[in-house]
Amino acid sequence: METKRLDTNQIMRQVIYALVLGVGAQIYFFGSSVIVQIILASITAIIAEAVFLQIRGVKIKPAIMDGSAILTAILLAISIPSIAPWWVVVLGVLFAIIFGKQIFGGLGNNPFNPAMLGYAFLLISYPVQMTQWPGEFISFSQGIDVIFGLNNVDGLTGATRLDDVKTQLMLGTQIRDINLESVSQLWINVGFLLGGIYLLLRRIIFWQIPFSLLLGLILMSAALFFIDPSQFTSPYFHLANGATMLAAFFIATDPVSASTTPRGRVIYGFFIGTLIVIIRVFGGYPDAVAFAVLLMNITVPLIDFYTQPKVFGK
Amino acid sequence: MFDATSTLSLLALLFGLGLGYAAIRYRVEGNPLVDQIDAILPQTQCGQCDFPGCRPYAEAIASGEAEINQCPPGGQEGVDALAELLNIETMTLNEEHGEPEPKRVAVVDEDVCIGCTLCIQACPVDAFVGSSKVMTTVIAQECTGCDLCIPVCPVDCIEMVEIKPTVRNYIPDIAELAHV
Amino acid sequence: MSEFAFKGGLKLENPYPADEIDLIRIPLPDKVILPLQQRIGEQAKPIVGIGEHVLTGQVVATIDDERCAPVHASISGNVVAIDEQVMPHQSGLKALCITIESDGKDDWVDTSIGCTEHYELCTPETIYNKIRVSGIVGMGGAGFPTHTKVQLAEGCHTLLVNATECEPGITCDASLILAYSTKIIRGAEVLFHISRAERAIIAIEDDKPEAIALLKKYCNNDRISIEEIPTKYTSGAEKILVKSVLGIEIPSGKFASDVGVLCLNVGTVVAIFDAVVENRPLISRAVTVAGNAVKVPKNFQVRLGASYDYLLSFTDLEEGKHKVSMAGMMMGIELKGTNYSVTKNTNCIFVDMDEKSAPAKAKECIRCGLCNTVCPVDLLPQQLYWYSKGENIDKAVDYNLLDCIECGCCSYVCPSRIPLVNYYQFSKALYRQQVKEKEQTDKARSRFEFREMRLERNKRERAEMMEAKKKALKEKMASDKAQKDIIEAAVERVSSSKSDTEEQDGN
Amino acid sequence: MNEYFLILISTILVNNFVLVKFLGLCPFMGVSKKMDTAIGMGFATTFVLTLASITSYLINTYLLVPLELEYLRTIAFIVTIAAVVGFTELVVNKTSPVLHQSLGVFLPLITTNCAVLGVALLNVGASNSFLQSAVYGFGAAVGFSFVLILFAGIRERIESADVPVIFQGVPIALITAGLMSMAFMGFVGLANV
Repeated sequence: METKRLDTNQIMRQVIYALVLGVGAQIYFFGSSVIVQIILASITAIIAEAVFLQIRGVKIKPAIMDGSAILTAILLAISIPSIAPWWVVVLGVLFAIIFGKQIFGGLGNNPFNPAMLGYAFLLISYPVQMTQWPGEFISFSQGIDVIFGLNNVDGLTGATRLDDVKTQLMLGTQIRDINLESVSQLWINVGFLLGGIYLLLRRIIFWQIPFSLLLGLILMSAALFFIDPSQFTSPYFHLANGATMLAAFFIATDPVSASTTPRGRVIYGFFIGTLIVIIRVFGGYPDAVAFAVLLMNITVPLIDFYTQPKVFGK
Repeated sequence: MFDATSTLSLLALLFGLGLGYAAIRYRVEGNPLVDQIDAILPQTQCGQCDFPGCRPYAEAIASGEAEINQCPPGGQEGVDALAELLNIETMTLNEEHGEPEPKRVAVVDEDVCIGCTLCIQACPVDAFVGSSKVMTTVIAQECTGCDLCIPVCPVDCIEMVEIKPTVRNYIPDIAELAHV
Repeated sequence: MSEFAFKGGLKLENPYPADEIDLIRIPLPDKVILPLQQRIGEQAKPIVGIGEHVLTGQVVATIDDERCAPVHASISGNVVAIDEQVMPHQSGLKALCITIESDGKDDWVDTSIGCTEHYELCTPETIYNKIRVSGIVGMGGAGFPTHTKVQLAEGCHTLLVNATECEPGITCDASLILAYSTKIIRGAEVLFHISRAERAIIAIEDDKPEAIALLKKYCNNDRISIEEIPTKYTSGAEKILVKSVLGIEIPSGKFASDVGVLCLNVGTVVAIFDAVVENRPLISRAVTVAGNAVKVPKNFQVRLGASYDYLLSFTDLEEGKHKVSMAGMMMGIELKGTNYSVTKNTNCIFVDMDEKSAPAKAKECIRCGLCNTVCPVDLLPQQLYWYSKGENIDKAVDYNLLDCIECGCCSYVCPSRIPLVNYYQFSKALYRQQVKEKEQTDKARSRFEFREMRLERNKRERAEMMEAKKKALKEKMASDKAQKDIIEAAVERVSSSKSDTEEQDGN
Repeated sequence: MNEYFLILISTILVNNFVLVKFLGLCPFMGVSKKMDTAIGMGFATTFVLTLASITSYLINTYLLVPLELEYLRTIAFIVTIAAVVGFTELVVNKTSPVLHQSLGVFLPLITTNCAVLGVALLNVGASNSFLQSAVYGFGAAVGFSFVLILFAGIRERIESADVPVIFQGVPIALITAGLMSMAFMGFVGLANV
């Protein structure tokens, strides 16, 4: 039980450190342009927060030093395609920081996950830019060119595996004829999984949300797979593709917008897991994590209220 | 045209009959609103609202004869609570009726009191004890601090004393705890 | 080892391990200041005047309220002042106190009258009263009057002696055991006599082998057992202790006495022994002085009303700016300075170096939920904080605000370093005020309505009376008229008959 | 069976009347300050909507169409809805005066809740059968109540949040509603009915 008393800033920093492996995998497969996105996002986040707080007349320094804005920025930057134009990430971060966080009063007051709000906003507004991932490894200079639109670099882009599978299924292709393997997606997910395990061991996040999220995801996809393997992809596919592990360990576990009761966390995680599968399979947006998380964010006050632990003596 | 008018009239007639029956079947006695308004009012019975007591004021609000901002002892919070109950825009406390003051109780200077019993008649909550020509005193727990006894006293022996905070009823200040 | 554990809580190393936890008796203070306001009830009324000479153990203030205890002089000497003094309370407010200046003799009142060792011959009622007039309150820190507690638990089955320290860093209970282990055993026997308890359990943390050994050595009563419990913070809280020793969960809003347990602190048991057997009222207590500014933490047996300064003069303090708090590192109340006196519920004085313990600036709550994992009563501290901060007291009460035992575990683990317990104290105080105001307005309303009814009735009665009078008058007038009519008629008849006869006569 | 299930999914989630079709915003903003009131309003609206869609179906099919009076549809429906709401109000007032009080003006305002008339008209437009109309009305109402209650939960939480002064009250509530609406975009394509 003896825990070292981390403070809020240290917690934020630890989460950022834990992202290193996953981001490393992204760089390995898609090139270092993700770093450019992260830097862009972080700078935007700090400026946005500083300006907002300045207008409100609140002290700027402690709010920025807590690292939460940078964490939001990083989570958003690694979720969007690494070759998205610069204004995409800037707009997304602005939306996340202003409408997702500061307008509710800053850290701790926001009912929605800011990063996922930014992501959903971008996905709805710019579906084309948001679904074109690099098809292959691109060099740093190429990345700069694409992000800032200095040169037209065609032929670099490709759809993600989730999009790809969805499109082919829509065209009537059978599952067995589609190439489901994606080495890059697999390793990125492994990277985030390891980072998540680190956070669990450091007791920075609780086990309930990641565990129940993955459980919900596996159960839902297994049920569908069991009904018709020719129409639905396997649980393994859902685990190894998209932002599954990032969602389970880094996004759904954002304590501010998640449920806080022990039982509530299980329910919250489980439904995010099932919603991810449902939206991926049946919905219009294959990158379902953001919507699944936001939808469950809405239900948090209700879950919290009805899952209060039994108080001593009651 | 005849079809249209007759059809609609028929419809209206049918619904009207149904509602008329329901109105009798689900009749509610009395006006629960007055009780709810009265529950919010502070029960000082001071009459600063221009009504002889809290319940008359509640009745006046319920029937729309009075505004909700005429009760100084209830303070702005009281006005807000009434606005919420009645689902109307809140308003600021009407200064004409007085300003909110900290809670006080009446204390009789027992050496000066001549036992005229005028205060006993003025007190809306019977907080004075005494009879004619003997000294009168106040039951402090019953006094609502309405000031009504002050003007009637011929020898000015009643004083309103503010209730001071003690260790027992102390409320810590959370503004001090607030961060950043 | 106890078989029942409790959830939550904190395993904390004692940050100030004492080499020796012996109870040090210090010389009499020159002056004592005795506050008249106690934990419950109204303020006591002084029965001595300024300049009056009092003896040690003499009653100096009484109170009509049966639930409350009187105040005793803790030294002999002259009363020099009866005035308002600052209380050791977070508010910094003043309350009435009696100040006595010592004559250095410590002359006692007559202590020969009472039950003495033959307390078994006294009725339980006599002993309850003895406990009351001896001014005994709970010595663990809560200060609830002991005679009331004992009386409430009259039919209890178990006596639980709480020998666990309130908080890590405090060792005054252990020092009491080392000094007075026989008194504790015999005090428990006194309690056997006045309650129906069949057994007594002395619950003590397993990190105090010396104290345990001593208790075992002197305990030759097979109805008394000594139970070691794991050293884990909040185990000393009454509700938690009852749960971890007996496995009984005291329902919310109830007390140990409601489940047939009488739970008393060791200090209280010693005080009961002193009062009943030795006829000495409660005039001193054990106080721990610890904190990072104290070179060697010590325990003192000190007269009530002695000043903090006097107590601190027996310890070595580091030079520099100090931060003083009453009670320990978890539940301590920060005080401004050392200008306070020891009261019946002062179990510890913590002196920290100001710069070393400057609290980190609180940040926003990120709802991490660490607090609900350590809460021993399974609350959701982050929700309570959220609603307390917004002064949404109804909601906080919905989230069981009133079950909070203010142990401070949540504040301790909070990564945003929010003084959570202070927020709960605030909303509890606000809630109490709201309840009181509600009661008052309800009473005022009914009194007003009664008055209206009475005035109405008076008016009606007067009206009825007037009506009745009027009616009576009318009836009278009517009957008068009828009579008049009859007379007139008669007169007429007479006159007419007269005229008739006249006519006849005329004929 | 499957068809009714799809209607329910569609009306509750995918084409939620409040968050996707933006109908019935007035009570959505008005009675979402407290959870209890929201739940009460949810039940009242569910009752009215279901009953209104059934009665308006009956009136349309057995009165207006045979008499070729379809052009009177709107006014006839409004009369129907007004009657149903009036009835509901009487019942609520009798059974729960407190709820009646806290719903305040919003209870009679269900009459002009565009969601109610919308459901009735959309039913006709989609030429739904009797049972389909009933399920459609019920689903729409459940969807309305569902988001109303969730929204009330969030608003109760935001009430204690440190929202900048100019955004306090209705502005932040509207922003939250907008963000909720964005989250509901996630259901796009789930079921198209």
